[in-house]
Amino acid sequence: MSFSIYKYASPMTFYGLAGKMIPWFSWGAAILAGLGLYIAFFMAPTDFQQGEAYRVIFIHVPAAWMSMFIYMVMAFWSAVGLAWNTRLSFMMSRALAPTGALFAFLSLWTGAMWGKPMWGAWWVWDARLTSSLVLFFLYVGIIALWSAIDDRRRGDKAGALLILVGAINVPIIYFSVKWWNTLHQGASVSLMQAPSMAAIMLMGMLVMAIAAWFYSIAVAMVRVRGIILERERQTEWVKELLEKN
Amino acid sequence: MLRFLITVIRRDLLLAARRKGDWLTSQFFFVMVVSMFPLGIGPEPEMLRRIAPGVVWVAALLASLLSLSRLFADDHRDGSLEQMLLSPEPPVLLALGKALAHWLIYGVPLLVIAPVLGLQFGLQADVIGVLMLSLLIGTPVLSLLGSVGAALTLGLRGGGVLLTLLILPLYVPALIFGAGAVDATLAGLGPEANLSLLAAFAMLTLMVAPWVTAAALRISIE
Amino acid sequence: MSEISHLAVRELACARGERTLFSGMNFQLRLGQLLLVQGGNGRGKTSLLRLLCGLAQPLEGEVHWRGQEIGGVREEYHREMAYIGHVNGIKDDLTPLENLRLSAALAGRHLDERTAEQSLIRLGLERCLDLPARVLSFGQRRRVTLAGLMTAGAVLWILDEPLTGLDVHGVALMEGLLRDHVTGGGMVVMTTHQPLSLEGVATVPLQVGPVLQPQED
Amino acid sequence: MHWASWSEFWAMGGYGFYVWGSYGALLLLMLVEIILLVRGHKQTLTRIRRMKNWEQE
Repeated sequence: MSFSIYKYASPMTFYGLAGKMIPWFSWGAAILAGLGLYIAFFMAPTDFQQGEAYRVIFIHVPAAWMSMFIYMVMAFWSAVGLAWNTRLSFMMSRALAPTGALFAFLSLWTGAMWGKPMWGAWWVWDARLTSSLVLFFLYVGIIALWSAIDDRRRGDKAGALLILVGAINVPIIYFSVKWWNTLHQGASVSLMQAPSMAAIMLMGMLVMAIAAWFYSIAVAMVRVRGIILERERQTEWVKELLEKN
Repeated sequence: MLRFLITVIRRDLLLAARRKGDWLTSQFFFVMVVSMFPLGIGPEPEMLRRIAPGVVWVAALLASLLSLSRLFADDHRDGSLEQMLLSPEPPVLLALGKALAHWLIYGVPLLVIAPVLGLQFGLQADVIGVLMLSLLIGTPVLSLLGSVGAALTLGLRGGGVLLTLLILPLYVPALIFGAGAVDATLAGLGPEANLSLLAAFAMLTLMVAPWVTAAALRISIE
Repeated sequence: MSEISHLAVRELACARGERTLFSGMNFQLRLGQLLLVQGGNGRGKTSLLRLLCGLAQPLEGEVHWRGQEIGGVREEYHREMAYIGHVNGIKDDLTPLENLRLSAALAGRHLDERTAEQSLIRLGLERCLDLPARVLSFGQRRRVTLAGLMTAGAVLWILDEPLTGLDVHGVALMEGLLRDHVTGGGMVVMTTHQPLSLEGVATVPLQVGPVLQPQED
Repeated sequence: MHWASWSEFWAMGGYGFYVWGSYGALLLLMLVEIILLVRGHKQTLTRIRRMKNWEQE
């Protein structure tokens, strides 16, 4: 069947499609997470330098990747929404934001949990951690803007603009923080100098990252269905849906 | 085209002149915030000299955010913003004009006050020179990026705080390069690298911010 | 009277929040005509006017000026159009004279001191030419806006409740202005709740929302 | 399988607090998000059902 964007762009059909996707992605996330954990705890060797503490890397790095990746996906949906004014794309970026903020916070939390045993301090002003902190602030800003604007059309477009400005700034922020970090501390203290990247560790992190992505899609689908119901309240298909269950 | 830009800037300068109170509060806010730090940290000159760039720059950030929340608010309330958006000239010029006017009214005075505060923190003459230069290049960025936030949060409750929440993360590169330039001079490394990066960031902001502000204004007044 | 309709609206639809205010609206307006938009409160009269002047984007449909969608001919359209909303657009810190000259400059028109002064005097504001607008009453400030309208030299006037705040003389003055403008080959789109006596002016009524029985309004 | 016993596994070479502090936070936050999500969805359904009935009279 031809995949015409407009067929799936209508909220009603997307509601059904999202409903079918949720179980697949949830199970996919669970299985991959299980595999990832197995690799992290049972296959990856003990590190001669950091002992067992380095195993935090299996969720710290994927969380940092995910917080960045979700922000870029939100920027993509914002650009699509502003260009073609499709309501659904604005809903997608709204549905992804909380999960992105969650992963940004998690990368900070796990970074602190890893910094304490390694450098004796809960918070290390390391380049990547500091950038994640600023990215977390960007998430907080966008969610605050959405909650401050009642009219949803203005909220959608204003949010999309802020995300795009943020997206242009993220690489610059990462560069300036890395520049700031090397200026003040030299490159010695960097959390990301994980032990030599044994293939097993990279594989473990990739599996966990994909598991996190499946999880985010499943969560976003549930959230976007809620938003669709909220916004299409007046339509007939929602009214029938309400009668059914 | 240019005449419209100059008219917008002249208009804001005239309005600011008529209402000096707002302008003065913003300058005194800047001075008071900076003067609080020695009270909190202690008078040791060596310590003050080290923290001076960061303190002055963060205070400049906060002072500009304080004054930015009213950039479009008064015009929005009395309807003149709509009339300006209905002018034949493209709204990008309005956004650029308002940002430049804000820079002239609230940004440039920071350059005049900064040396006094630099002396208060025991900075030598050449370091103060770099501080003023970094502020000269940096303050337009504060006004341009801030005008995006002001347009997005137009007419919202809690606009001032929301504006700060939205725009402070975007100020990080300007803060790092700006304060970094002064820091580098203190450390004897020379400010050229930081200043050129700051100038590059300023150029990018000058290219992008007015377009985004114009789009945000069209959305906010709907 | 030129045949092509200067202002045309095709299949216009407008929504506020989740509610659709009106949809499938079509009408044309030619030079020398006055469109009187009527309807109860909250029916979308103001929203329609804001759609016409391009301040807001319609849910569906298009607004055409001289046969072209207003988005495409933004500069010409805004040069030939003037809009007065509920709020006056007057800066309180400036004098009426400064307000007039400033809004003219912002609209890209040259307005010398004398014509500005004359239009203000014609509207009965001779005593407060150089007072800050802050001290004026709402009605007087409304007259400053009307003076701006007179000197704007726009073909199309879009007026949202222009009579509010005007006393009897003000209303008579407004009717005179409208009559001169429309019979002189201009166009007006306006909403008002007060009765208007506009003999000799081609008035086109437009109903937005259900027709109101007198007692319901 | 280089964990001799479950207790050694939990000890995680003396870093148990930090490792399980991280994984535990991940698990906890995800569970919280899922619970909030499901409850939110139910609330949306009841809210729009109430709005529908109110608008229908």
